[in-house]
Amino acid sequence: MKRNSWKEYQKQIADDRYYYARSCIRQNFFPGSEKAFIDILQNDLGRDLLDDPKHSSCTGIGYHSDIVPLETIMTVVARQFALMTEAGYENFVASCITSFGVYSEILATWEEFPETEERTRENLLKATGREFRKPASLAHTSDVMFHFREEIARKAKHKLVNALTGEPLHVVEHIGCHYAKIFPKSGIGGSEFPYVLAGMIESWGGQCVDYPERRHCCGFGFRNYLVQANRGYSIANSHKKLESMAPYKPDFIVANCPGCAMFLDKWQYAIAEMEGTTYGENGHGIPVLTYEEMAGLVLGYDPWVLGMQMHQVDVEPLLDKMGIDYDPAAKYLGRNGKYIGKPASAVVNGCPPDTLYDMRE
Amino acid sequence: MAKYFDMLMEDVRFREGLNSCMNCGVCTGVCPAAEFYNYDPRQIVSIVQTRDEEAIERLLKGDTIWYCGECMSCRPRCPRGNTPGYVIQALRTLSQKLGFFAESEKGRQQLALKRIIGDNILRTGYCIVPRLVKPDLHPEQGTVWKWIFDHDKDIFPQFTPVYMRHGAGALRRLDEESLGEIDRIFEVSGGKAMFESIERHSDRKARELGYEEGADQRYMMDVFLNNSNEHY
Amino acid sequence: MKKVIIIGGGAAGMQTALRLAERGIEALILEKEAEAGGKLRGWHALFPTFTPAEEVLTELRRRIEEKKIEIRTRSEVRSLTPKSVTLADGQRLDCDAVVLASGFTLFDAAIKEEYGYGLYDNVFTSADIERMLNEGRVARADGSAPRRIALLHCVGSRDEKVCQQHCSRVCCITGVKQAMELKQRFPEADIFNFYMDIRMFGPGYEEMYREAQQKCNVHFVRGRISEAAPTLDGRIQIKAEDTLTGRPLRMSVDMLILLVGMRANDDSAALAESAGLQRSPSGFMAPRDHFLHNVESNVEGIFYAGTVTAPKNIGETLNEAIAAADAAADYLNE
Amino acid sequence: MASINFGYTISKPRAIDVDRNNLRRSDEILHEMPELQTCIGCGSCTAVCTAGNLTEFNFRRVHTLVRRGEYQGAYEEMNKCMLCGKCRLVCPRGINTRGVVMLIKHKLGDL
Repeated sequence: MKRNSWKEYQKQIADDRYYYARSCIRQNFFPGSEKAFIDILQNDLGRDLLDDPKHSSCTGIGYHSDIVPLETIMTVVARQFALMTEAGYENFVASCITSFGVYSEILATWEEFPETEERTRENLLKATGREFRKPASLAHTSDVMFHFREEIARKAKHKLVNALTGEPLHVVEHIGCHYAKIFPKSGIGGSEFPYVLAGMIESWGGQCVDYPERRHCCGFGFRNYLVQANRGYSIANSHKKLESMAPYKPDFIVANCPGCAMFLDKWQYAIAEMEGTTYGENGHGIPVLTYEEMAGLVLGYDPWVLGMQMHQVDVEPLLDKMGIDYDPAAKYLGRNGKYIGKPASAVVNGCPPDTLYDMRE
Repeated sequence: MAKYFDMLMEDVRFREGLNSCMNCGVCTGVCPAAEFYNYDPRQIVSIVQTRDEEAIERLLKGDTIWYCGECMSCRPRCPRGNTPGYVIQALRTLSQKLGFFAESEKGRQQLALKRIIGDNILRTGYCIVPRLVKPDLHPEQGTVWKWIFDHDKDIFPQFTPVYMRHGAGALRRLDEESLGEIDRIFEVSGGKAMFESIERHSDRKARELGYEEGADQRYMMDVFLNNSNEHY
Repeated sequence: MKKVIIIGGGAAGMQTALRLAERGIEALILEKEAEAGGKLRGWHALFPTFTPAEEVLTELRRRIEEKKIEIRTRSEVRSLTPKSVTLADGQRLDCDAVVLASGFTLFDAAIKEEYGYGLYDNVFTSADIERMLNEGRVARADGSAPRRIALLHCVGSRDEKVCQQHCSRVCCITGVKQAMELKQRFPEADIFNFYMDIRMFGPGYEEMYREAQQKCNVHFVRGRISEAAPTLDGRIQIKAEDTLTGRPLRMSVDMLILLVGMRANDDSAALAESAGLQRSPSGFMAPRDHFLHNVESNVEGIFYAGTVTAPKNIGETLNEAIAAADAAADYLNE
Repeated sequence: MASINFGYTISKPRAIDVDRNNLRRSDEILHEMPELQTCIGCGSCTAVCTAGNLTEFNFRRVHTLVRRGEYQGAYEEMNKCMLCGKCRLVCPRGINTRGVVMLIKHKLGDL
């Protein structure tokens, strides 16, 4: 897709020594992605990243559900910074878009309303006896992946191209609202044409798809998903995006935000069950990847090691397209190869039941 | 006497989010909530900037302020540098402080959010943990999640060495000391007070609505599940 | 014989020179472009009478030649004082007074990224449309005729996000004019003007607005377009709020036309700096006052004509040029 | 489908979708009364509206929606009008607003 302004939105991304902040949704639904990020950084790229057992959630989901007051989340964030300071790190990386937005917002608020920073320091000292320095750099994990995209491209085992036709794969990139809509200058490429995922996709051989609802929210909307009575809103927004992107026949969706990745995957299931509608090829859903999974596949990681069996929408059609070698039978095995049964079949994976890998067996 | 407006002005998000609105509608044009609810962020900003106390009270007690999904799509576009999303956050915070949230169907849902997300933060140090996403309350999570939920101890440990145990890694159990710190943070910074306000006013309203036991599990499940469908 | 240097060879500069000549004062026009005429060049027809811009320009040029007034083209000014002007090449020209008539710069629509100008086919600016009208061929990128057209007011005006908080005034009437011209060429097309306020400040403007509504059936939607995105069939999907109904509105159009505003020239800061001139927050030059000395600068011997001080239409510009010339002449005759 | 009870359904968009709307009736109305198109949205009609002061009826909103091709419920709304004609007296563009009410009811009555 055409964009010409992304170079005007650049930011300093630290090259090493990261203090890692874990994401609630990422670890729940994509633990393999989280592991992949850490492994890629530490093993493939030889960088230093600290996973501090003492750190916690930023409580951002509570904050944006309005049950956690601003002063409280500021103090929780201050505690994270204090732990970073004590560990001797200064490059903070959050693995969640909402967290990244929260950290950006709080740092900006402290700048503009210094009294709030003072109050936070008092609260933190009172509650924990800790003190903190602000991070020298704040980045989202995808920023770091973007930073190393060329290095990853050089180590690539697979490209984002159709192994049969040699054509670049068509990729829908979904950014996640809080990445750059709150502070356009805090995101690579700004809020209108974010380049953080597009940069990876293009460096790794794929092609981005621009479609009318590209910038639209996935529909999480915090209270709008978390409370069942409101979920009609949440699914309707994903529905709107999927309807808008389907005519472009994307080979897969890659999401910047853990929540978006989960919703774009799960809502395809719900829509298929409710209406029988699927948006991918021959009656299947569109595979939804996290950027860690995308990087992992490019670097030759096994899809089941990446945890892609935890997706509701089968990823096999994409793996086959990319010519990735995987063991269909191993997909749903538990730890140590233990047989633990399989998920029930679903319309989104192409009725009639029983899933792709059985047919291959 | 501008009571509510002054209280709102104490919230930095309100001061940051409200300059002056010229009613261009750019915010509503891209608002996901405006698309699916009878909702118009422009009108919210327009109302608060009139400083009409009665109108603001109607907002604080009504459903309208609870439709926003806080995606902040409105923020980068406003030609007057307003942030309707911040104004909403300030209104919601005040509505909960004053107990007005309990007067509307959507507002009452704050109890469910407090009990699900809020209590879980204090219990685990995270907003969400796998055991919280029960398939029967989350049918949309699908067949694969059901399978994961039923076999969590065989699945998650493939990706983390410390599933529900102390240590470093995903889905670990946070150490007691850290949990204690988080608890004290909520104590000193008003988090607990907010939770308490939500519980107290929900209980009052529950009894008012004829739940003899007050804001018990039955009341909570009702606010969690029921939709009058009068919001579109 | 006293000599005045006029910076800018557009409508304001030429009219100032003509008036000075009448007052027996020598005028030298410095034009940075290869040709005089300023923004009138490349403009098609002028509101509210649809008078060809070329007609006005030709007549001004004829009078300039008749009065044998010198226009020095390709002459960019680096700095000025009341008694001299220094060109970019270092050459210094002495004079007895200076009239600054350097006009304005059109807002670059690409800065409003959310409208995709320069990225998406079929997103145009009002200036593009004037050019097409001059070329006698208005069409979509693929050459086909539009069936639905949207014109967006206030692009680069009344917008803090792009540091243009002022109103450019003439875009509203330009939008009405172009809507009518397009309707005339494409009678079957539906035309929608998206506006926040319709500012019909000139003689005959309101009447023209009404005619566009009643005779040409141009739709006016009160709402600023939030974003534009490409569709699979090469059209543009736009989103806005129809604020009079309080509901979001979406449609796809064959052409999206951005009515770009007027902004201060990039070199206005440097010029002001060099001569100690005051500028208003909008970046335009600030007259000594807005009532009794609105063509005089805060520096004795330096005068203003036309849009160098604020957005204006051609008529106002031509009148102001006469006032500026008279003020300069009176100053020299003191 | 829907063997599973999700407890909610996909919300329907309420945006005015001009691509989806059929503007034929709206065009007919504007063809018969081009003056309606000269509305400048000042709201005088709604401000003085007798029915509007007693009910939720908003004349400006209804006829604007009709001009966008949103006919649903317009007839019922227009029936709230008491045809007192005050709006016609105040309209700065001299629109025969009362006639607009009659025309919209006539055109959309059979919906």
